[in-house]
Amino acid sequence: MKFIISLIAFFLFTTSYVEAKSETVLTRDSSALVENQVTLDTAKQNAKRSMRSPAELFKSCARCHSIGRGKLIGPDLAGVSARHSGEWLIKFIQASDSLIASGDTAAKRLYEENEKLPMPRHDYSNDEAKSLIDYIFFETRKLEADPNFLDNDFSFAHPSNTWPFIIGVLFILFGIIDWAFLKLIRFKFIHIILILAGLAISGKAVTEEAIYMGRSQGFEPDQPIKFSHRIHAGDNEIDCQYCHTGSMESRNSSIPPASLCLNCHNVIRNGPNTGEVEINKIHEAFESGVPIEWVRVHSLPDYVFFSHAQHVNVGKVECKECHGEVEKMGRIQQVSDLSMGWCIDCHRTQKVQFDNEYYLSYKQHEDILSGKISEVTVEEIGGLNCQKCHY
Amino acid sequence: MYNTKIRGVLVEGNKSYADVSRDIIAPIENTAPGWWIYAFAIGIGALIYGVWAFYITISEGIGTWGLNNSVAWGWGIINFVWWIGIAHAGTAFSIFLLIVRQKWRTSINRAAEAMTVVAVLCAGMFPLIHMGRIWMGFFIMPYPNTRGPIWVNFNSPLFWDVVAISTYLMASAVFWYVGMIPDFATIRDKATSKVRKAIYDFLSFGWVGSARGWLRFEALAMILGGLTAPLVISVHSIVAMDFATSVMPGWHSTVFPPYFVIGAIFSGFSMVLTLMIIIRTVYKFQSYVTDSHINAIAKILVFISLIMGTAYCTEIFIAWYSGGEYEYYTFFNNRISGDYTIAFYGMIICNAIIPQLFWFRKIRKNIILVFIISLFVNLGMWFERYVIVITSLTKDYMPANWSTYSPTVVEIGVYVGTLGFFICGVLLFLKFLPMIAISEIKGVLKPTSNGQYLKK
Amino acid sequence: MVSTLRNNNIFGVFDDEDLFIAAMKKMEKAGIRIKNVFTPYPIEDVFNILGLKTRMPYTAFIYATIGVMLTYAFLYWTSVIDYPVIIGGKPTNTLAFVVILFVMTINGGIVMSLFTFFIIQKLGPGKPARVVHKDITDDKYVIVIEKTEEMSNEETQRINSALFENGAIEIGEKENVETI
Amino acid sequence: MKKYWRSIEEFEEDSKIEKLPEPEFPIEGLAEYEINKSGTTSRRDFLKMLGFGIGFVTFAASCENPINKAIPYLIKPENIIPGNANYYASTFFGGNDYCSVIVKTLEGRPIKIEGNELSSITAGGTNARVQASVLSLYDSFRIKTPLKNKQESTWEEVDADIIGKLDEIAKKGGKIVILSSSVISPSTQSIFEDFNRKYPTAEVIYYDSVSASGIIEANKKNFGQPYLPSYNFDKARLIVSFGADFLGNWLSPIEYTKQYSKNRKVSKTNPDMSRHVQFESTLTLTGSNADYRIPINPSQEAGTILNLYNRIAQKAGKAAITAPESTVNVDSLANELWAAKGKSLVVSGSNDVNIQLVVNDMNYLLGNYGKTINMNRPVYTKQGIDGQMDNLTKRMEKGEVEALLMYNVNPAYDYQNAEAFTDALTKTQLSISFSDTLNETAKLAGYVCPDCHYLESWNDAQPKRGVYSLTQPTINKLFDTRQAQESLLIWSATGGTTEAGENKVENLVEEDAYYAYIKKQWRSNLFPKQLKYAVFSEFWNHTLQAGVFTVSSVADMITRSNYPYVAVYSAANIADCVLKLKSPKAGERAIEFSLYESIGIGDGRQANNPWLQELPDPVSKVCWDNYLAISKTFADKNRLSLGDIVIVNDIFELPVLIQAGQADNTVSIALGYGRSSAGKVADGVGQNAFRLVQSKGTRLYSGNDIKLVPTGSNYILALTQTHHTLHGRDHVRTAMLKDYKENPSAGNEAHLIAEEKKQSMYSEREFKGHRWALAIDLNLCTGCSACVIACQAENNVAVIGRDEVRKKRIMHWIRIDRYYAEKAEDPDVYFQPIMCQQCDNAPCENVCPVSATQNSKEGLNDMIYNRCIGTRYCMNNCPYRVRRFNWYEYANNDKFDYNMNSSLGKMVLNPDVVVRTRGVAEKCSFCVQRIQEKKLGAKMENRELMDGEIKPACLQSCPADAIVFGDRNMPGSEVSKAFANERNYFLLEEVNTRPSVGYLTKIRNTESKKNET
Repeated sequence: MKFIISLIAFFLFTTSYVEAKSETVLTRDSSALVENQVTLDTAKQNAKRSMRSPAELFKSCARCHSIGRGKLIGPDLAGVSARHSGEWLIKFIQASDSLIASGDTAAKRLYEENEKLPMPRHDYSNDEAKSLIDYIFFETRKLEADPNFLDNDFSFAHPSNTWPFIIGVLFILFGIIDWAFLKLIRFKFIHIILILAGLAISGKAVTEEAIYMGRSQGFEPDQPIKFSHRIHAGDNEIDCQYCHTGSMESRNSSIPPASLCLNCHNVIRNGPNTGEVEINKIHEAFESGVPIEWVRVHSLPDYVFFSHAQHVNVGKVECKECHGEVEKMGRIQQVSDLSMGWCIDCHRTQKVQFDNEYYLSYKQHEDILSGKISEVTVEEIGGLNCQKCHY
Repeated sequence: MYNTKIRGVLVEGNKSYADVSRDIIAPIENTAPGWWIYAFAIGIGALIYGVWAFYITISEGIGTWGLNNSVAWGWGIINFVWWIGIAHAGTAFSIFLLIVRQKWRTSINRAAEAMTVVAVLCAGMFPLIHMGRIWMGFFIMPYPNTRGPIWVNFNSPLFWDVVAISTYLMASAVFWYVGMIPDFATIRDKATSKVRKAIYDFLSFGWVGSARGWLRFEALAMILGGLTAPLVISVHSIVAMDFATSVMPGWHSTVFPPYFVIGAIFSGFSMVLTLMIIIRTVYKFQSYVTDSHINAIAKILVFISLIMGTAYCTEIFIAWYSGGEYEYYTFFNNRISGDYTIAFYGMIICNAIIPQLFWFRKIRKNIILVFIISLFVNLGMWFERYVIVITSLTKDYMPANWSTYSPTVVEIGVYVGTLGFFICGVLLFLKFLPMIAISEIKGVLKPTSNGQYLKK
Repeated sequence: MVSTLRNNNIFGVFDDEDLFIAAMKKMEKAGIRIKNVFTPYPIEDVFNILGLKTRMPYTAFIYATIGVMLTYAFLYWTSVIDYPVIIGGKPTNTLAFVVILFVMTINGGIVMSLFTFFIIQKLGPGKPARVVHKDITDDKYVIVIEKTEEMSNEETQRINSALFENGAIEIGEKENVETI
Repeated sequence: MKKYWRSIEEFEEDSKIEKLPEPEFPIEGLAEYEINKSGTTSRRDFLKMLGFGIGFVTFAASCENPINKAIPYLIKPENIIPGNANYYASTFFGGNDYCSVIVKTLEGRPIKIEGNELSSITAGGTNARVQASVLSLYDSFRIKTPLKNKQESTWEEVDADIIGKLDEIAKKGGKIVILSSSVISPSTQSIFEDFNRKYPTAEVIYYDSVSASGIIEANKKNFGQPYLPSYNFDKARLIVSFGADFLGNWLSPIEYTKQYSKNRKVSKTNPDMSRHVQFESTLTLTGSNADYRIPINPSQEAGTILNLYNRIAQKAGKAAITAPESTVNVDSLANELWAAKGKSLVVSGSNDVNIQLVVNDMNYLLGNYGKTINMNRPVYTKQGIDGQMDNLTKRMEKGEVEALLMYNVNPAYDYQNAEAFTDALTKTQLSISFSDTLNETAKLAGYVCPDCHYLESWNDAQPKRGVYSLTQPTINKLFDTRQAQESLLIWSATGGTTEAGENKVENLVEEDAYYAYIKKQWRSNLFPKQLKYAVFSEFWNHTLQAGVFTVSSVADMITRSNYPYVAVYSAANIADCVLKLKSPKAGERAIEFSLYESIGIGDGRQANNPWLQELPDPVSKVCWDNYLAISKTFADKNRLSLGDIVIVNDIFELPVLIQAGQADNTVSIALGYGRSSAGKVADGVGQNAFRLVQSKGTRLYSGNDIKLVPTGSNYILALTQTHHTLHGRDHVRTAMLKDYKENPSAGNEAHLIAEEKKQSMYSEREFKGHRWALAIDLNLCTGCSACVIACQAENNVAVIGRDEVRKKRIMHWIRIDRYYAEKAEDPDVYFQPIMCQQCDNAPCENVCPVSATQNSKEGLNDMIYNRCIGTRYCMNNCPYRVRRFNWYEYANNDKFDYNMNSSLGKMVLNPDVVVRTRGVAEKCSFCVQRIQEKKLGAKMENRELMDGEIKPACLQSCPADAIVFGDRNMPGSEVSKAFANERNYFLLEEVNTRPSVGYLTKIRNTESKKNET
């Protein structure tokens, strides 16, 4: 759905945009007039002055109309472009009375519904009208936009161990104190049980914290741009490799350069949730030359060497096996804890793409032929050797 | 009562049981004498130097030591082995003499054990501080982890060290403490001040000396003794394997384990001798630590020093006889001659020659001389470790990377620090714990004092 | 005054080992059940007279065996099954285990024997000492005989006199003394 | 090295390569502004470091990963894949070393130099100085903006001033001199010409710190050609060298090593090798590789040569000339030479014209011209005529020179009487230096127009006639510098007096004016000389790809007048030469001295490079200093011992080093040290021996009037090896050629025994996949130490400084052990490169308590830094002592203020290899990162790994091809062949460590042990 909307947006936008360009051309020198496929009269009108911004155009509309705040004098304009066709609206804006006069049913009905108050004419050019319609369209979209569209409905962050720890300590303290002084409980073994239990609980808490130290499972930082993988990878089903080009050929899958974003966002200037705001950041970065500083989510310690090419290209490992269901994430989140144990576990079980010509010289082939083993795991070709990753 | 033949009088001066208790508890009841304060101050001073050395080593790096690419172990390991050797005295005394039912050990073993525990602690510091990344030291523990899990290397003598030495520390501490429980009870009951009573009450674990208690107590003593005896052997054998399992010429030798164990007991006994002589003089314990004790230890020392001498000769002979050129070079060109002759001959003289003086009764009787000789032995044993560690490393297989070694202030500081720690530890023991096993003395008091002791 | 609810004991204090031993023998003969005796140091004869035995040596042996088996299981699992690594061309199930096994055997024996001792002897930090006589840990020997409910006065008399005749320098009554 | 070949489409990209590394070029100006203001690196470099995927300054110890930024390119350059390296062909030229190289860049940072195998000259070889040149790029001492009277200035200002002054001088006909070191770039030369066209009073004078004008002038006399000939050591069966260190520093060492090693490779199929006789006073690299080495004092050289000449002349039927009697008997040598007519080569390192004339004549009589010496392909790497320089100084003193432009020269440091020059320099109105660092000369110059480092520059080169190569930038300029050529273009173009309009100023100020100029040059000069490509752009792109272009001799004929050299040979009057050669009168035994270039520092132009400073001299094993090398007998006579400080000629003090093989009465000092203004690394290291150079028409680097006064004080030299003999051990196994011919395993009997005795408690291991192994041919290894620096660059090996080296803590992963055998006065010298032997039964593995080192399934001995806790047990238990320990934190530590302490210097680090933290052991890994890279590459291309595809850094840098690496399990792989070779043995086989590194015995082409020829 959102995909289609954005397509429409894309279409409308491009048309207006392109012609706006031609417009400026005209204003610059009228010699281009001949080539340009624009009717003379509009040309004349606009030769006088360049195009006005839809926002300021809408000021005059705002006297009688609101967007999404219900009917004023005129009807609520929210989603008007869905109710009427573009041309119709343009006509209606430029000269509603003549349209009504022309006996257009829709126009008539509107006229009826609104206490027969005719909308005054507006000297808007086609393009200004178009841009105005777009403006209303996007204003409408903003109404239905979801403010926290980035939130994920799952988190892999480990639960805090603070309370277990405190509880455990309390157990121990009570056990001891009661044993020594209060003597509320008669049987000593209860004290012992209390203390042991306390030790167990707090101990578990401490060890877990120790394990999680330096790990960032469930790490989900706010990024400089409100970028949603849910929209790009999920709704629009863009392939991972389209943006993360490195993953097939290099050690790092590489965050896409701004230029790559612009492949689409040159034309898609308006997001469904944030409108132009976020997308403009790309353009600003691109124009100012100040690069976008993303917060790195998946980072391994420096003494670990990891190659995406090895895993994605050669090993044919699915992205999601490590990065989880990215297409369901708004804000990107670290799904696996990226601990050594986690790597090792996979290396123990993962099957090698042994049909790769590269492995011809490996003697495991003999074992396979002799039926000793059915397939080769990464471990068997040295996947557990330290210098596979540490050097 | 054990039905063993008792030799000679073990406690002189017709002491009654009460006397025994009073005498031995006296230092604890009384305030610390002046010499104690001074000695303790000295100990603390040394300790502070040590702490500084530790700080430098950890904050700046092992580079502050005199080590290099060829000689990667220096004073750190030398002193580690030295301390471990000394740490063998207590257990050697208590255990072996307990097993062979030598009654005369009773007046010495407590102090010896205390010494052991402190010495092991000193020794334990060196493997820690000489690690390049002490903050990663926990890697050496085989605990389940999230790195695979990846385990430690069970082939490594260093890991064996960790196991053996921690066990040894535990065992000797237990042995020591359990032995003290009845005496704590005595102190508790004799204590005059409330505080002290409370403390020793806590320490005595509620011991009251009931028949069953004594029965089990003795059983436990025998068990601990029996189990720890092989441990004593194994600990230093394992330390010896640090060298024996390597490929370095002069290290790679099967004689090492027994040779090290004997060496350890040698240094241990001499250190006991040193300490006991000091104690008996400063505390006037001549009646408990009698001349015959000193005499006995001296005799043992002669015997061991003979073994040591033999060991040295064997090594050199084998180096020549085996025809291994590297081995030969190490012994003949880098020990008997070469840069480190001082250490080598120091070792020979102090360990193999000087102790031979104990053949003479006169000298055994002369406490001063005995004391000096015991010091010589300690020094000699230090030289031995120096010779073994340094000479083999400085000139090994490939002449291109031969080098020399000399320690730095920091390294020395670490050693002095441990000495300080030892002094403090022993002094605290003397002040606050029964330095002689009261109950055991009582056990041997009557039958060994010709039956004619006075009731009071 | 003596309350009949609590268990009460008669004790005699001796200051000579020989008298003390003799007294015990006599009283045993006289059929007086000695509840417990306290001495400042272990005395073999006492154990014989009271016929006390301990099984700690056997338990120690069992402990050691457990220790060695657990250790080997651990070593084998870690370095052969769980994460085998090639170290200096040695097999993963290596001879080097022997050293560790040896030490851990001892370790197991010592630790567990120790705890056994503390548990069966009910010793432990902070345990209040129920001292029968203050010189018990110095130079006195004490015999304790339980004074039960149904014990008639003359019986009590008999015990007291027996103690006295056998050279007890002090005789008294004391409640809940250490029984083990 | 297939990698730098890329598809035709990308060719055009390459020519623009210097733009590519820019993630955000729009605000490049800002970036450079920042650089200029603060000497530190700019945000741009900062980004390079944090550039996505590379946190390449790494600390294994840190266990938490902080929030770090990931900064992608704004526009990803076409051919940069973040994380993958790009390779570009380029050219290094400096001092003696011409080398065609491949530059490895990562995210636009050059991080490693590798030899270009396509070059017909160096053929993939490099040497230490070439390898280290990449670090000089990141030298924080480089000048960051143009300077005017030592004040920071702008190019506009400087240009305006200079042009003004030049014009003014030119108007009144004042003399303008361009003082330059030898220029091998045709384009640069033609730029000089343009400059000359604009300022007719300008002239160019070539001046080489270490000159070869002796040979040049001799050749001028004999052939009318003022050039060096090209020598073909590979064609010579008998090489006689008089003090020419052609494997180390003489003329073109890399090239000669390549050639030399061709003839030293013996195998059962071809059991012949050249014979090499060396007469020299100081034990050089070349001398230590010679079959026969005869130590002689410099004064004896003439005598010896003349005697040899006489013997030859007799055989050739020429009249003998009166010659002083020689101290060594050269009869048998003469016979051998005569026998090897046309297949022999006599060279002399002397800079004395007369000696060179005699040598030329000798070679002529032996008919070596056209066979082992080729005058048809003159070598241009040295063109300086010393006379001109002396002359210039005089003129300057007279004030005849108004303007002096100094390009690539540092006379204030390396001219024999620098004082005279510096005084004279003040007499010039306008003095301009193009130096890229504020060196001794630049300090005195009125204007400093900093040149770019060669990795930032465009250039071309013609090291010898008809052989061309290109230099292309591999990184954007780090500082506000400008190539000297561009400056000259701009200055000589202003008036637009030059012909075609294409170098008007406005065209020139744009970045790559010189690039355009070179292209123009090549289009007009070289494009016609080849027939392969029809379109220039194609020709250009291919050449840029390959880095080299050789004019086929045919084409050469067309353009250049080519004449039969023998015909034009006009023998000089030898008798006349004899008169000029005054050999010392009998009885007079003044102490003689000889100056030489050290392998690391050379003539000192890269002295500020910590890698080179810490490179131990292959022979003396000293680093971080130069010293006075004396012979044992001399030492005994004067009661000197190692490190005793001696005052030399009342000029400076130097510690002595007792050097085996040193000529008795001669002391030797290395040049290139004693810089006073080279940067914080080099300043005050050693003493400047250039001040001892004597000028007798040509600059003589030896003499016989040196005064030595012992001070009695002592100095500790940083020695990396203190024991010099093998003590009768067989770590280096040798055989004489004739024995080898009879029995291929001669000298290697011990190996056979070891193989028999080889047994193990345990079953043999099976290697199911690869089994990496490396073999070194000791007969080929010359000990040049290129591998040491290559390894250092590849593996981020730390520099630790003099004091730490003194403590024997040098970090090099590969070291070259040097052993002396036989007599101390002229020993047999053996070099043995030692890196981790990757044992199958590694002693180090057994003892590590945390198994931080263990054996991989591919036979590698893995070392895991982040697991290591630093017990150093492994170091003790390694019989080869190849393990290194991080005694301190060597990165980001002001105590070790070298390249790993500045963000600029860190840019040279290789992100594939972690920087080790304090307290962990480290060692050679067989460049496991390269193994992984190539394996991955093969897998991605779905093919088997090829033999020789994986090249560890040491192998790649080796100019002698002494090292082979590969898979032992692969049948027919080079390394498995080497292991099967009878000459192969393993170090310390008796310890049964089962190493994966094999050594091939050293073969010497001698008749018997140590007999004089």
